[in-house]
Amino acid sequence: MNKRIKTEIIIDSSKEKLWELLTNFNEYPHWNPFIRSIEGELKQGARLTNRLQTRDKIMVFKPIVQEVIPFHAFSWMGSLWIKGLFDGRHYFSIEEIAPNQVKLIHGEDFSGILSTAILKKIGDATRNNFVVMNQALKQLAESGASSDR
Amino acid sequence: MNKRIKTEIIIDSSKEKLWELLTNFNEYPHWNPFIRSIEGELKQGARLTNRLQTRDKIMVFKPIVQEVIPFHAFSWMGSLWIKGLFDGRHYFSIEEIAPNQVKLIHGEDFSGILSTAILKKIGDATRNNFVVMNQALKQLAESGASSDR
Amino acid sequence: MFEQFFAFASNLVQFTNQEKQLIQSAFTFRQVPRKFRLTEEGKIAREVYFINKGLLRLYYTKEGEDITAFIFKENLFASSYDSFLRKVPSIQTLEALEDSDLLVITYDDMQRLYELVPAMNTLTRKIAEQRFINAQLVLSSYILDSPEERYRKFEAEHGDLLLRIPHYMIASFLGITPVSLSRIRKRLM
Amino acid sequence: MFEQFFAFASNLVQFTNQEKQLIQSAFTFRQVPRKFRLTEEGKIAREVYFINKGLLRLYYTKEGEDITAFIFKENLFASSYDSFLRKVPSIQTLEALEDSDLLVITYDDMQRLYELVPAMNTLTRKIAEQRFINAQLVLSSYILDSPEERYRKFEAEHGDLLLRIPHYMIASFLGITPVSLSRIRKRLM
Repeated sequence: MNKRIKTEIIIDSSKEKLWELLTNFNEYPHWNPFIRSIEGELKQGARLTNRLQTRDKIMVFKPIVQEVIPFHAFSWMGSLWIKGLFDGRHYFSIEEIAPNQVKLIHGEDFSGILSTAILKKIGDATRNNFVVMNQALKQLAESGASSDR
Repeated sequence: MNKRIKTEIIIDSSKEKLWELLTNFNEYPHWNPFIRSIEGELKQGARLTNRLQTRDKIMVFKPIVQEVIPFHAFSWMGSLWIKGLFDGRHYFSIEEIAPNQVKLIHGEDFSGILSTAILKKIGDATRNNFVVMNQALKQLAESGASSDR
Repeated sequence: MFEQFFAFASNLVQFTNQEKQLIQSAFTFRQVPRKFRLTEEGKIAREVYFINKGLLRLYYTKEGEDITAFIFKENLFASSYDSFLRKVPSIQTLEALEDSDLLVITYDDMQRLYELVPAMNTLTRKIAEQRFINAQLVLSSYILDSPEERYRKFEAEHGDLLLRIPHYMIASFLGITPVSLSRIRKRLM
Repeated sequence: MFEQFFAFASNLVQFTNQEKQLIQSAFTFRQVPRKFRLTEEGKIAREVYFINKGLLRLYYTKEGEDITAFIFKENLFASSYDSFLRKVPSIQTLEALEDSDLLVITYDDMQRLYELVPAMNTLTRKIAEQRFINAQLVLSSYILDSPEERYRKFEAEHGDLLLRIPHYMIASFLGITPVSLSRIRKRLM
């Protein structure tokens, strides 16, 4: 079993609407308590600049987009310092349950020689950050605020 | 948990009658398919000469009586060749369940450096012999044949 | 999210830190709203749920009416376990009665966890024993007690549930009609 | 005497030879006659029984009548398990319906065996899962099926028991009167 964090939340929203909210990085600073901002293009191979809120400070990561399947999933791959120490594949995926209900899957698979030690320290906090973001996204999607750009 | 064999059988008999049948060694050749004969006195410290039926031959053991509690229990301690290799404390115990029903407990506790290896070979056969004797004793006790000496 | 699970488990079995990491990787944290169905009647239940927060109800449907088989609350493992174990279509529905926070594990991950973390066998054995005791008490109460006694026992053990769920669900769980339940409650107040 | 137990267990778990010896030392082989009571209502059940041969019946007594809770046959573990696990007086009686050959283990020896032979946890877990499935099927049948359907299912699964035990015991196990059972049987023949 690989080291992983996997969180899910049920959201009353169409998958199209949720996809729009989730991929509209420009709006992140307005609602996202975890990923405070993303610069870059959501396109396979592109490099992003992500500012993540941890307990006491903002950390900057520069992962590379791995995969984009419109209205369904996207992921990026990032490393701490250099590849092989602590690498993470961060992913979002949307599953339709009913015409206006979806399951958001938000997780990260970890590898690298330091991953066990680092996860022991920050695993719980990281999972918690994922959940905080999931809940904020659910609130945004269900609040009735239009997502029309 | 020590190495042990423990078998039990419920017999419709008074404990006095069963005690008589079980300690009347002179009668063993007539009914006992496992312990074919016992010579010696049932008294603490006495040496017995027991002839045991194994699959294909009669084995002779010369154990020493350990303990005798009239109408309740007796035991003897024997060794294969010399003490410390394969020692066994063979015991019988009678528990009254109702005025005319008892539980016979018939077992042996093993010790010695060869006990694991030897029991692996003969454990099942030995247990089977205990059970065969238990059943014969039950039949004898319940058959209505008088036990008056 | 796992503090609660590990606090609960620590009463039954000791996990090493490495084992805890394996467990954390095997479970998914899922938040579901009230009325969400985790297992549908007729479909195979592929997951088991540890309840961090919330209530799940397992029920049968017979001639359009539902009959409560069990109500799971915090610190219990819930599932349509028969369907889960045998991989056959469930004859029950498992539904959230409140917004619920769950730790979810699939059948395959569970089997892998039994291999990697042998103490999980001990945990499941002990949980199964507890569950057996409870089931036995419920069944015995069905056979030996009057409806009123059954209600008293339920109230003594699960008084909190009387405030959290509709009483008709409790009535069917106790095997009495909603009208009788309401009469019994009035008599006892 | 243990061949049967190990054959049964080998479907669920692998024991080493050393573990087998520990198990053989932990269990007592006991032969009991028909009608012998292994657990009395009101007394603590201190043992669990693996049935090599024979039948054991677990029953409640209510107003002088007995109500069959379960009938255990060969290759099952039987006990008043709630009393055994919690060390409280049993509310059921466990009685042999036939001359029976049993492998017996006490509570304390069982705990020691869990320590010495960790695979025993896996075995008990898997047995508990099987038992859960069966209990679930019985309970579901109670809720969803007609008496006739319940009888049909019992016959399909345990047809041998119809020849081995008095039918009034089966009737109370199926939750129907002996008269109804006999009517159902006539109708189906």
